[in-house]
Amino acid sequence: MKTKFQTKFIPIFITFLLLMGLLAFGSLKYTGFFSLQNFFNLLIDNAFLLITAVGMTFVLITGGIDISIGAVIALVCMLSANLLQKGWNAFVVMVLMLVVGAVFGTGMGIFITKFKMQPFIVTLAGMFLARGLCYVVSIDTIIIDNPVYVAISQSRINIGTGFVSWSVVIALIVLAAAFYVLHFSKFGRRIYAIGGNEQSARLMGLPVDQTKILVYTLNGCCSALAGIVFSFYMLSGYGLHTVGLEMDAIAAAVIGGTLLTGGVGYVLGTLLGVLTQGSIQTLIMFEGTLSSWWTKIAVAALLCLFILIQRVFTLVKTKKAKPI
Amino acid sequence: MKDIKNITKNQIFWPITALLLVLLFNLFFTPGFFKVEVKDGHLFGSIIDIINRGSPLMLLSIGMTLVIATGGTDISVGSVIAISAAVAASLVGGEMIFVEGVQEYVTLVPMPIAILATLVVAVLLGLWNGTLIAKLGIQPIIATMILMVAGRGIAQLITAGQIITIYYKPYFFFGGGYLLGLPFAIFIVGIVLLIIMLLIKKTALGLFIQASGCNASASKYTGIYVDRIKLIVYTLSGLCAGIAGVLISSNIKSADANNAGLFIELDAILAVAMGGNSMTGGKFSIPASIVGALVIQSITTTIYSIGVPPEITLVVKAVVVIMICLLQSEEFRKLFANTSWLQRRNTLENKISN
Amino acid sequence: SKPASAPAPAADAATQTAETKPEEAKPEEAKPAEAKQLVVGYSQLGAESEWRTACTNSVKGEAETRGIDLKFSDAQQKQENQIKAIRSFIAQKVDVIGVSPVVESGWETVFKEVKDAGIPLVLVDRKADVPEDLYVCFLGSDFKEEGKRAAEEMATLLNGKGNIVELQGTVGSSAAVERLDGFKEVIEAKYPDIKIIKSQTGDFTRAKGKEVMEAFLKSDGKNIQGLYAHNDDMAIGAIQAIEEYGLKPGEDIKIVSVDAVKGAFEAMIAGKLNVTVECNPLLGPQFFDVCESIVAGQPVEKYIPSEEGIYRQETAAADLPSRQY
Amino acid sequence: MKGENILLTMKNICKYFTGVKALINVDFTLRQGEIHALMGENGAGKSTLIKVLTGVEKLDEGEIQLLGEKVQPKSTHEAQGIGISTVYQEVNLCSNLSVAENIFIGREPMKFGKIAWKEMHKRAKMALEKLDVAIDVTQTLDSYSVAIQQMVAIARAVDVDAKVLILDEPTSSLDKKEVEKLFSIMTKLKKEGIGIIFVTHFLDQVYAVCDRITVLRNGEFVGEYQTKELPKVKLVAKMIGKDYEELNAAIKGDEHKENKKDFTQEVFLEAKGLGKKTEIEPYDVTIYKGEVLGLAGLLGSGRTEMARLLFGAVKPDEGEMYIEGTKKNIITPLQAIKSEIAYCPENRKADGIIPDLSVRENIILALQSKRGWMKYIKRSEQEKIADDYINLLSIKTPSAEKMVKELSGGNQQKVILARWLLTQPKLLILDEPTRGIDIGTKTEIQKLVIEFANQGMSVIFISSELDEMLRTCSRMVVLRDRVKIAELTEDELETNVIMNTIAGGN
Ligand SMILES: Nc1ncnc2c1ncn2[C@@H]1O[C@H](COP(=O)(O)OP(=O)(O)OP(=O)(O)O)[C@@H](O)[C@H]1O
Ligand SMILES: Nc1ncnc2c1ncn2[C@@H]1O[C@H](COP(=O)(O)OP(=O)(O)OP(=O)(O)O)[C@@H](O)[C@H]1O
Ligand SMILES: [Mg+2]
Ligand SMILES: [Mg+2]
Repeated sequence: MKTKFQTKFIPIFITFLLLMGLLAFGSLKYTGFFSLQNFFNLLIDNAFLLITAVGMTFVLITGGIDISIGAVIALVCMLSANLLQKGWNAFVVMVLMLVVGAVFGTGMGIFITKFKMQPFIVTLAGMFLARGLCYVVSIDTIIIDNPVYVAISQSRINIGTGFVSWSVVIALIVLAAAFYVLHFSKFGRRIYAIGGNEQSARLMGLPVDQTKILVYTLNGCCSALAGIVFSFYMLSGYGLHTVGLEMDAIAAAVIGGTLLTGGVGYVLGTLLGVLTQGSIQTLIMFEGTLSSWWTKIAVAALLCLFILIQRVFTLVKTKKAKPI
Repeated sequence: MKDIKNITKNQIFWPITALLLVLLFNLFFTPGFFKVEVKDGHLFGSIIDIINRGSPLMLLSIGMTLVIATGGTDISVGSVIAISAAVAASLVGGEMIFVEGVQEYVTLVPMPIAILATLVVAVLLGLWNGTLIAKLGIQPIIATMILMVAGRGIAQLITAGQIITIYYKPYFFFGGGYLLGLPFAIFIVGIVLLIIMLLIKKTALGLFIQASGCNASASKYTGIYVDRIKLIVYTLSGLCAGIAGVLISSNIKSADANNAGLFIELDAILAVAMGGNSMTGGKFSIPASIVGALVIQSITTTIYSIGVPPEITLVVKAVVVIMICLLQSEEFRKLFANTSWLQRRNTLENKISN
Repeated sequence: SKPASAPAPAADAATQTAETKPEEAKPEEAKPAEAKQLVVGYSQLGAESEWRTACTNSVKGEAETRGIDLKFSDAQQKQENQIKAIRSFIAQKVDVIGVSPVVESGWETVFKEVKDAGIPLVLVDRKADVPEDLYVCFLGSDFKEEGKRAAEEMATLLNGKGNIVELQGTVGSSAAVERLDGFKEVIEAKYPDIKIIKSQTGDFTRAKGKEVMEAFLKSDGKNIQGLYAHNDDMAIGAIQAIEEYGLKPGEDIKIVSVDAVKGAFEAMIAGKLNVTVECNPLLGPQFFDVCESIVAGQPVEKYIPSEEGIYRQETAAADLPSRQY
Repeated sequence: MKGENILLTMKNICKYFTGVKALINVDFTLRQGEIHALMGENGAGKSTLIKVLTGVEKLDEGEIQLLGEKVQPKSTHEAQGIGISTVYQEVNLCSNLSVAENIFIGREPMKFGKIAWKEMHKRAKMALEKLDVAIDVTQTLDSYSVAIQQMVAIARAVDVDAKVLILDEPTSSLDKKEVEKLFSIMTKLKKEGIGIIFVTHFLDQVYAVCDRITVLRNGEFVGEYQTKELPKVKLVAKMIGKDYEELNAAIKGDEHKENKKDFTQEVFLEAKGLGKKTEIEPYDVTIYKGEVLGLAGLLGSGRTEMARLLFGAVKPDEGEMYIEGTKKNIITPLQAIKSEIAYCPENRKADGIIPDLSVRENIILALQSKRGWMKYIKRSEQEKIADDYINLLSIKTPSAEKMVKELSGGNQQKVILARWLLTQPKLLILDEPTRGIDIGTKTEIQKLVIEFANQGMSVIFISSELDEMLRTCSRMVVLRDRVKIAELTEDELETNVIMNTIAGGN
């Protein structure tokens, strides 16, 4: 058991250590960085990213990809804002949004499996469509002033000297559920099998198409949930929300040890990936002197450094290192 | 009968069909779309615009096809365009100079050197990607994402966040000039295409790329250095993006670090997919990707020409993309052919041909 | 008529502030009591255009000349990032927070946090849709007003009659939405003979501006008498398209745009652009004036308009040398 | 033939691929409690029949009945649902999952709504122990050799409650001991009333366990026979379709001891202390020009690893290598190829074929990289080479342009052999080269190997079939637990000596 832990989870363990190193560096360098609230902020600010990255991890493990998530989140914000303005009940809207996300995901899943179209293209079209629909709803921003949303958005859950938001709770529940599904349910193991070798999975008698569609459905739900959480965060719907978020989600999953070729991935790793990206951002904000371009370069350089160190350590520690 | 079947089997058949369909649509719904006239000694019209505008995308799709054939992707091309445009513009010179009240065209450094330097930079960027991917084994999407994010920052750094306007007239020829009545850009595309096609068809490079993308492990056993192949394709992709950057900056006579090539990587990948290439690597066809790029550009130009309101532009694009991809999906076509005479004919034909 | 302050190069400003530790505060002007250095957090929305860069440079340069410890954060066009930045300013306990919001809505929660932390907040350049008590004041320009002014200029150029095409900014951005609204409002109310025949987004970029204009020209060609571009960059792109089409920009097609960047002046000197409506990015001096007033406990106006003009072809050559961006 | 006994019937099955009639009006009947061999040359249509039966391929015409009811499974999932469990020809498992999961995926034991991992590991261990395989079932599958993977696939299929069990060449890389274990399990299942379809190219195995034989030739149904009533020679005649006399010679050849004895004492390659941690202990080996050297050992004894080190497919930690007297540093396959070494790997699916490339391209690939990418072999030359080798190895394909993944398993193997023969190496390393190849071609290949050796080429031959090794080898190296333990010279080459050495008894 022990040897197994060592080889399989070394990349994740290294990622964890590196993240700690990053946080320690920030704490030493910047006043106010080392505080409970600052750590909670990391969760509060990235709750939606965590939720959608978890969904993305599922898709990536099957060997697929979904680049529509940013647009779907924007669409969910836009639609909920629109409906809430028309006086719909907040909870009805939330449920409806989950349905919209699920339908969107299922649709893409069907195109991918039944018509054997490439995930990248289908979800790219999905991205255009979702973004486009945002503008069809309105090209302007719509404010959410529904009391339920506002209340959820502003309520704080005090923990020790700090506080977290409801979004964090939701995100952590999603994470726990995903962990359970991936490691303790038949469905979860099927996902890994399909990612490992789709043809073999088919020949082993697994319902491949059905599983894949379901994964895209789940991912759609996650995006919708992330969209709802994002509407709490922003209290507005806007067609340009979360542009390029899919890249952050993919990066988070990959930093956490997920292979884009499929078959390998861990949601806990994804959590680490999200926190890593959040920490890099926070570090740069605390630095507080960077111009726009140096910000970009610094983000990329830190990311690159992180991945390189992770890579080198993994190569040293495990003989058969998988690509990051 | 059999000939028709063979034609539809050809990879480039469906992209060309898609292109023809888009053009056919314009024939009916866009007045004057096919009008080509001669102005200032060169051809002029919407079709020429498509070729001209589509040139950078066609270039990118050449490099991207090779990258995708090895089973990777390169999402940094947009940033490479921004960097090379910035380098070229800052070397060619961004100042309006008046000598005795008359505007002079001067460069900071001689233009050939400026362009050479730009391309060298682009090649180095491609090599950087290739090294991360081939030598260090980092996943392509994440490796190129590093350059995608940093690249735009670097480009802004070069231009100090300004849009550098170019005033040196000879430079405008690349992206805006005409040769034999046709946009010069298309000749550049042609030359690059020719060179790469020669590389691929007249050497074993094409075979090695396909083998590496198809089964890397088996390729290693046959003595192919898969990592070198990867290094080469990412470098070529960087080079193509660099040339595209020159074309774009030359065409709009400026370098805009923020917006040059923004999101163009998506179009480039889309072009490759529209060309019917597999995204997981293996067999590929560059001409098909080029047709794919033309399809995308035609859609864009059509949307502008027929006056689609900007709010629904994206929805229209999504629907068209999906329709074209469905057209290419054999499973989808079967859905229609099913139970009908077509299927019966197919089985019959099979029997006969056996 | 412009506020006369020369912003230093951005890079210098950046390194200098990094080295300036709180304890080695400047020997100081007429600050009361202990020389406590003013710490200001500023959340810029991004660097999407020259205009924005000029704005950033102005803020940074001014901070340096005044010896203010500026915590600057660039949000790369993402509201999430701005919210994060504001939270980090709270954590760093700055004296004043300045924000140029990327969108108008969705700020209530975080602004409340700022208020709870007792930090005054100033909106710069762009508005936010929040109750007035959440911020101290708004400093900036009025996009709608710019649209209206552009419409009046266009009407004068066309003598109240003609077909115009429009190059919109990025769909959904407040600058695009309001410049569109203001323009339309005036045209529809006052000039029934002017028609907007085509309108498409050019994403505020030269390349797109050119590409869209090309398509407009192919489909409507000689029918176009005027062009309204939501910023100078798109206008410059469109000018190239018009020239390539064989018409004379500024004569055959009258062009009005917004921003007044250097490039626009060059185009006006060459006679290719008719009018540009200024949208002033040099907000640094005004911003820090406000900050210092707030910290000193002096009352400030809720809305402080930035000073803006209209520039026409005739005076362009004279104005160019004094342009800073 | 009593009606109630009949488990499965397939009638008038037809399957067409473009350019190939894979099955033409094939009939097949399986009874309860029988082991039914499906025989035929490479490309005869055996695997296709199985794929049609289990819903992997859609059948074009014909009818399938299971227990008298018409069935038409559209996927393996459905086939399993109606009680058909299959081991397909290539190893079709997920290498990223653990061994236990590969056995249980889709039917994991559950407890309190969770997968009961402990229970699963226990049961997986038991399932494998039945086959005498004792391995750590929590390790991922890719840490084991092909043979072990094949055993895992068998364990999975056998463990499922099925009415019909299909085994498509399960024994191709197993050695005698494993095969016997498998047979005892098959016999046990047969007694339980399960019908088993068994595909193999080993005639002995057919006669050891099968009750009936159905023969296919070129996609056509030749006939169904009782094993007892069909002598070997006749069976081969049915498969090949040649007449009796000609065949006698072929079978004789098969049984004849052809090993090659005469070779010079000139050394081609010498390895000194070559080794790599965790893969194989340092070993010395000398290979003479013109000899056929066999590597013998049990599953996982390190034969493959030894070969991979010689070929530079893995980088050695220590040791030196001399080729024709000069020290060579071979750490990549290309360096080996340039030093005139060729290696035909054992796992043809993972390391052999490039599935989407044509037969022609697959054949010339190694020669091309030997020549370098600049010196592209002319298209006409490629076509000629491809046609030559298609004839030489009688590869069954409608044209050289067919994608190699569309060939039958045995024919894919021939393509890879062709690829390496084409490079005209001085040392040819063959790792299970005859896996899945029918007997006719197998003797051809053995002859070919010996012929090349006579012309001065050295050969390293690895096979799980001891007879085959005895027939071809002039010397043997024996490995156990990744350590080289002995070298046997020609006079020691006898089955019992080898078996003793392998097993460790002296
Ligand atoms: N997907 C496919 N496309 C085209 N042809 C195919 C395909 N699959 C199999 N074939 C052809 O069908 C024929 C029968 O192949 P099959 O795999 O059934 O042979 P087999 O009897 O199993 O041979 P082997 O003993 O070599 O495994 C072969 O000629 C093969 O080329
Ligand atoms: N029974 C086993 N227990 C643990 N590991 C094994 C076992 N069998 C094989 N392996 C692993 O498989 C690897 C491959 O062994 P290798 O392929 O060299 O053996 P081989 O002699 O060629 O046997 P095979 O007939 O299976 O090909 C070994 O390095 C070993 O790690
Ligand atoms: Mg077979
Ligand atoms: Mg082996």
